[in-house]
Amino acid sequence: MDIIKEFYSGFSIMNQEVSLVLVLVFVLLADLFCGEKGKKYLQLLAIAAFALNVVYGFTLKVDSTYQDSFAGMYVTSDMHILVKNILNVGTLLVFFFAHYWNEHENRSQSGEFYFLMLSTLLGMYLMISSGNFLLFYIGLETASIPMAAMVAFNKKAHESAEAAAKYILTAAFSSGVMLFGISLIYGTYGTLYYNEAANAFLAEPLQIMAMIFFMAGMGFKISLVPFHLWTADTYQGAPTPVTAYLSVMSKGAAVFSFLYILITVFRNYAETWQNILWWIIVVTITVGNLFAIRQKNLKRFLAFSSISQAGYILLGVIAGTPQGMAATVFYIFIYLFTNLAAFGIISNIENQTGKVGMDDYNGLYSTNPKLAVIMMLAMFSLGGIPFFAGFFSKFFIFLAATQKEMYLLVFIALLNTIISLFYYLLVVKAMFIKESTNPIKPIKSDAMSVIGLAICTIGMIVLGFISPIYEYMSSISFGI
Amino acid sequence: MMAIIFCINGEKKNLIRMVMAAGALAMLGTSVYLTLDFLAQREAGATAEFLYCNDPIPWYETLNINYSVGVDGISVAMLLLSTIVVTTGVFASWGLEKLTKEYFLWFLMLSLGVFGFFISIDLFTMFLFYEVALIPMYLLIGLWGTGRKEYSAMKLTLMLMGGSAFLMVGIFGIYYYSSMDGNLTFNILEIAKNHAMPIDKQMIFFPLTFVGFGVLGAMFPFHTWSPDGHASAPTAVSMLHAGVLMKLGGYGCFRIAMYLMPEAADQLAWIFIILTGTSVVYGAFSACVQNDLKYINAYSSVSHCGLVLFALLMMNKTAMTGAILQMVSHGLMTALFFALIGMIYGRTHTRDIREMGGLMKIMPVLGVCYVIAGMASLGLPGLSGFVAEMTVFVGAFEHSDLFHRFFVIAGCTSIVITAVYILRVVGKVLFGPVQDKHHEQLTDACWYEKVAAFGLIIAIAGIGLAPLWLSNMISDGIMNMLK
Amino acid sequence: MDYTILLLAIPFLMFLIIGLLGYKMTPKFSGLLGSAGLAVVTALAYYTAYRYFFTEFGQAADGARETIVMFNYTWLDLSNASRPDLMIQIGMLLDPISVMMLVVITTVSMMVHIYSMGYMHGEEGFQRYYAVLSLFTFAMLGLVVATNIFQMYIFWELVGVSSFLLISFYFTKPSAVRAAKKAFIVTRFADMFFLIGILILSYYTKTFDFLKLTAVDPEAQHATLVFSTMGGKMFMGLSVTSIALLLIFLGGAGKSAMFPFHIWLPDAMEGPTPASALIHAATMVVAGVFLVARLFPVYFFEAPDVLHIIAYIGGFTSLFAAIIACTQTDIKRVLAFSTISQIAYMMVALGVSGFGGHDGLGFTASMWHLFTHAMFKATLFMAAGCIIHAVHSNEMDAMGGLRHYMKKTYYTFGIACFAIAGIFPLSGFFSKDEILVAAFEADKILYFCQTFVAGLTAFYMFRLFFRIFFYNEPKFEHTPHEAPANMWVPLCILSVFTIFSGWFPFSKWISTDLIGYDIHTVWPIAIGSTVVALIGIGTAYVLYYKKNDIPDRIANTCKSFYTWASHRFYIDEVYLFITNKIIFGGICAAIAWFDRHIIDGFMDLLGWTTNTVSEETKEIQSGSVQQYAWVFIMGVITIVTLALYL
Amino acid sequence: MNIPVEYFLVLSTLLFFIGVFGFIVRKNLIGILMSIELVLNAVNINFVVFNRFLYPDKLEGFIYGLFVIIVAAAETAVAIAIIINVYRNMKNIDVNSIKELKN
Repeated sequence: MDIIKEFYSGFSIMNQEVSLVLVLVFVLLADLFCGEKGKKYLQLLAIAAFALNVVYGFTLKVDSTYQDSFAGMYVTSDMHILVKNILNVGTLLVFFFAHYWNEHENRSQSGEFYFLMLSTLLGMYLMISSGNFLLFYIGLETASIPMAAMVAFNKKAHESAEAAAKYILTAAFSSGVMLFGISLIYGTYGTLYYNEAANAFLAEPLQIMAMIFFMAGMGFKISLVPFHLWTADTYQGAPTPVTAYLSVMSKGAAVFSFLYILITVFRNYAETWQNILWWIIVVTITVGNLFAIRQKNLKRFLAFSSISQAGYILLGVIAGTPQGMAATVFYIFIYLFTNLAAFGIISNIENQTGKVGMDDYNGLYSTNPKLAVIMMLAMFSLGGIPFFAGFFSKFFIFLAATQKEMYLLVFIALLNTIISLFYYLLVVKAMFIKESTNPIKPIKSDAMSVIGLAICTIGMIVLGFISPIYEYMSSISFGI
Repeated sequence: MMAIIFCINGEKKNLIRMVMAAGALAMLGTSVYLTLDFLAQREAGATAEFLYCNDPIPWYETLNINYSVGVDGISVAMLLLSTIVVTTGVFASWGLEKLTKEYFLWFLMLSLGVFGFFISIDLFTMFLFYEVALIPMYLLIGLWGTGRKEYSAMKLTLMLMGGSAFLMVGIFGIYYYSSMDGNLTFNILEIAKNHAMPIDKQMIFFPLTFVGFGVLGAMFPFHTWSPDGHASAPTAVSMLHAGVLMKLGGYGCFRIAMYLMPEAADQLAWIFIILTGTSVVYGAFSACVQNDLKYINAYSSVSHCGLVLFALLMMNKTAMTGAILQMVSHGLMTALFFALIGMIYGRTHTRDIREMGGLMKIMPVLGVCYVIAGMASLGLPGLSGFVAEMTVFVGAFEHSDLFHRFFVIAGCTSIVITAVYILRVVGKVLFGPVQDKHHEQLTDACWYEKVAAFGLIIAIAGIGLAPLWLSNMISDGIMNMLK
Repeated sequence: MDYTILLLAIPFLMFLIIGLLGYKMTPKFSGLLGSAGLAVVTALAYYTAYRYFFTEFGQAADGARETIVMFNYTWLDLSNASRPDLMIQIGMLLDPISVMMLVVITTVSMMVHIYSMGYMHGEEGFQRYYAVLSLFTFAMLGLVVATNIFQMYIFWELVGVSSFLLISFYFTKPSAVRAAKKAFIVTRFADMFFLIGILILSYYTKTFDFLKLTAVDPEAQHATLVFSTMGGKMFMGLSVTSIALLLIFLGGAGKSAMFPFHIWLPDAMEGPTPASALIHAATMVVAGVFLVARLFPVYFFEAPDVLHIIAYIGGFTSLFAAIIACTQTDIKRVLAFSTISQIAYMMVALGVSGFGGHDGLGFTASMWHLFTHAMFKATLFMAAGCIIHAVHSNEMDAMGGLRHYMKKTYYTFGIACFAIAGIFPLSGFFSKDEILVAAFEADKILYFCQTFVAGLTAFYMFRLFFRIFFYNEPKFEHTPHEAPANMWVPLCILSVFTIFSGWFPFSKWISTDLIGYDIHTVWPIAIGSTVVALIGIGTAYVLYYKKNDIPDRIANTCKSFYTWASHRFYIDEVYLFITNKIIFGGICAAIAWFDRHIIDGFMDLLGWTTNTVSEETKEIQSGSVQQYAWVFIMGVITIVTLALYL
Repeated sequence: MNIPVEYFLVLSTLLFFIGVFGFIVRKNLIGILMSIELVLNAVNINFVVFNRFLYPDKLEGFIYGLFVIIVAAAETAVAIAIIINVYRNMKNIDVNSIKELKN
């Protein structure tokens, strides 16, 4: 009897997951039972329901700094909740941007769209707050399998199918590799619980090898070089809302859980994984930038830029300190608004004109000043230029890295910002400076994306100046 | 200010201009008042290193980032310079028709960054404003520029960003060595007070910081953004950029690199003396054979700004005072130069001195102003250039060893070379017979151009005739730093 | 502080008023305004001179003259820890030479102002001309009354620029522009040495102040006080003092057109003739002499070797210029070279002078010659101006027999010629005679050299005289006429000075140690020089009184030498080669190329490399999912290997 | 009969790399999917063997194995669906037919 009570009491700290599941089920049922004419309300319902969930998420707080249930299978803390809330916000924004697309190109399966996306979100929740490799694995797959379905969403298109195939194959492959690593971890540590594993530490090569296999699996999700090659193709092929979701949400969730596992399970190998990450970061940032320069398709362009951004994010991870964690989460938070703003513009224009080439954007300012300005803000923010939020997040993440005396690494990263600034400015140049013979016609964006863009813009501009956010993060962050 | 402009509908160009002019004049008034009040307080014996310091508004407590501002003699001088140049710049770009609103918005952002940089005491805010001042250049040049504008704009932005990459590492270093007892700070004064950075670390971070600012200060060999950038920038932008923005470099070298890492500055000075000494002569020489007016002035800016850094590195009161004076004077006269070049270009549609001639007859006012600017630049007594250069040379002569002597004397030769290229331009462009018959029905300066030019000339002559108050104000700041 | 500040204030105000508001005034009014202002200044100057020399105002207790600092404002503070009183001040120092210079400058300037109203009549830019004249007067006055060497430098530069503006007055004439540039840059080049000299001097003596610099140690009549600190610091074999003083002299040489900086003066004649009279004959060009005189005690006690150098440079220059003058055909150029040669005379005098009492004769003589020369050379130039005004040409061939047409000019020119040739009883005789005496006492070689030059001077002056006023008349396109009154009146006034200024008791007024003494004409030397002068005149008479072929025959006998001389020994060409070919063509072009192609090229190379790499590496992203997996697994294996075995 | 643990590990490792090899060389998408299954089976063997030999008292390994199998099934289902989609678009399931997106 006690066992049962304890079992159920385990759910008591899983509020977010539970509420999300509720929304999930609601959407599913609504999708089932609303007829053809109900479809048009379905989206609004789904978004509203999820919005409620988002709001609810912000009310949550754990009374102690760290709680777990199911014997440490599930872990949570203020930081976990915060990260989930951030993901919630991102997802909501993606919904806003996806609305138009669902309305016109994807009428029939809009329900499935929301359902799948929410389930991936659920997977990410589990991945983030897992205290055990089993739950972690389940969360990971829950996050990635529906994602594959979503990448394949518009069935007519070649590249969508190709992208999906590449994604699912690489995902399966990488999860195989990661599982191999996990199995070795199990073999060497003798446990799958993070906190126990942390103590069962014997400096033997097999453990290091296991760690590296595991890191490879994570590297696939965060798309670090050399595990990044799928990224560009999938981003380009997938429907733009899905790409946005991939580029921010799954990346953010993966980064956080990666950081969490590194500083708990592999705490004693800090030396090793810091050296490894040092090189991975350098390669990632550089390759991402170099490949981004030559891109003409904006979605592909942003894919590579997001690769290099992932490198920057890891600068916070490599420190492994509380400050590092705060900087990382802050960076993800800012990056979410910035990148989603860019994708919002792109999807907006793609939906209405079908143009994604950089040359199509020539002279955008003359026809669509608002969109152009927001895009410019996003580019500047990605490039890390004040006053936009990107500057602050970059500054803090570099600060976190230098805390560990990694001046050389930071210097290389900074030199890379020059390259990145170069290609971000290329977009600005296209929109503002270049003239075009047939510029994009003036666009009347739909209400939802207007809301989304407004939120993103406000976020990009003001977030840097509102210090309490970062203060809060650093107050609840933890590290080695 | 930006808000006001932003609210105005872009069609009402004149209204925008009015607002701009009003705002700029307001700024000018403020800074003049600030200067007077500052001097008054010094008279009254206010001995604090920085005056008007607000009590630091905590921003990011955990990182100990505050918003704290204050001014000392040097920054007051710089603010005065900036406001003058901004105001005249507004008038100089009065005739601009294309996208006026956006233009002035970026222009304001630029000036905002500049002001913020000069008044901030906190490294973080300082760096923030620094970058704020850098980025508008891209669009200002790229959109409203001329010639190979896109190339130049990109080059300029990237090179300056490269500089700030060096700089940022330096700032992190300073931050993490900012105090003995763990509580790190970004506040310059506290860092200087704690003076906690060990010498071997200084040897690493001083060059980074100095080069970082040196790029903006157009230090050889990092100066090549300057000719192209200036050549393609619109008038007011090259005014503000050469006049004020390049001063950020010198100011930063002084206020951050040398003030916070004195030992390293002392030990590594020789390297940078070689570089800056080179750029003094080098810039002057390469200005002699340019044919584009803007290139000539860009190179002369390289030479003059080189003199600024050169004097700073001498590290004694007189030389440093001279350096700041040189910043002010160069700011004013180069702004005047670019304003006039813009006006001439706007009429003749060429900047190639071989295609012009006898303009003095056609547009006497511009001609006379140009001659005055030239005289200021070649250091004619009674104009600001002379004051600055003499102070620099006398101060630099304090070092009696052969190495310093050599470079100081090399610097002295630059004043002759300056005379050469200035007179070359004056002789070719203003004097002599009219080259191009079409030029003969060109008009002379119109009212707003006159306002811009005369404003600057008055400032130049004012400093040139009565330099004492300024140099005292500055040297007072310097003394506080040297303590 | 009292009325004397007006000496500087008024001309400056005139400059501002005419310069800023000139375009509103009628030319006539602006001219009158300028002249009126200057008249006041002149009056003040004379009054000052009167007070200084003839009242107890200028008398020190021990009968010596007193050096008075009327006022001294700090203008710029260059002090620092080790040099507390290193300040630039603007002040007024009255002592015999500065007072004398006041008189000279104001007189000549006054005359020029009046004269110009006639000469420049109807020129466009008349107001500009007067504005610059005022500026020049201001600068020159400021220069002579300077209380410290830096103030002198300041006004030195101002003088230079106003000279530039006056030479380039006809700025549409390329030749004028070229001449102006040349003048400015050459003097500027010399000023650089001046500046460096000042820097060295002030570094060691810790002061700019003339009073401190020239203060003579009362006992031990050798070192001036401030130099005791400098000890025997040597640099490249010379003591730093000598180097500093040499450099300062070079600055003076630039302004005073000593060899090798003389090249700008002849070209400077492109400017309006009255301006040449004022600037390039009477006042500015003697600034160098004045500088050396001002620092004379320093030179004498601290760097006698430099003083010798000065003397010999002076000697050489005077000879050199005199020879060239004999061959020129442009009358203004002839006058220009004679100016060079006469100033060199003064330099020689300073160079050979001693200190104290009668030893200081050279000093006195040079100042005296400065005075007289200013007068008669101004006369000559103005007369030349009248002539050019009459025949509209500078060339001798366009002249001849003018004595019938312009009497007044003829007489004044003649007087001036006799004066410069040093014929008793005109002023030139006395001053030149004293110089020769001083030279004789100090250095025989220089004495003979200068005597010869005196002969040459007489020769070429009268060559000029005869060619202009006698000789055969060319056919004038319209008959020459006498100049208007406002042009010949100043001539007459100046020639009065020319006649009588020889009788002033200069040695009573001006001496090295400020104590007056008596001089007596040394008859053998006087007669000797007169004879030489007469020979010169005679030769000129024979050759040029009426047209004949002797000159050409002489020219042909020593053809090569003649061509060299008439081409001014090709010094200008050498300079041109150095500047154009070497500096511009060589250094500047090379540096510019280097900058564009190497440094800038490097920056572009960086960008290019990045782009190329990114283009070249595109194949890595081959699109084949299997290749992705391959890279993936290889990455894993590599990392494992590195992590385990490194 | 008792086979030392090393043998199993060698087996599993071999299996893993065979799977990887297959993934890289097979031209047929289904084949690639099957080689992924090999990899996962290698993992399963690991789990089970570790559990059986090293930590016989707990069942984590077995459970994990089960989960892997289940998830793999789901994964395969989606993968198959996508491959069908590919087939519908490209009319074949040759891996070289999905090389459109590159560079």
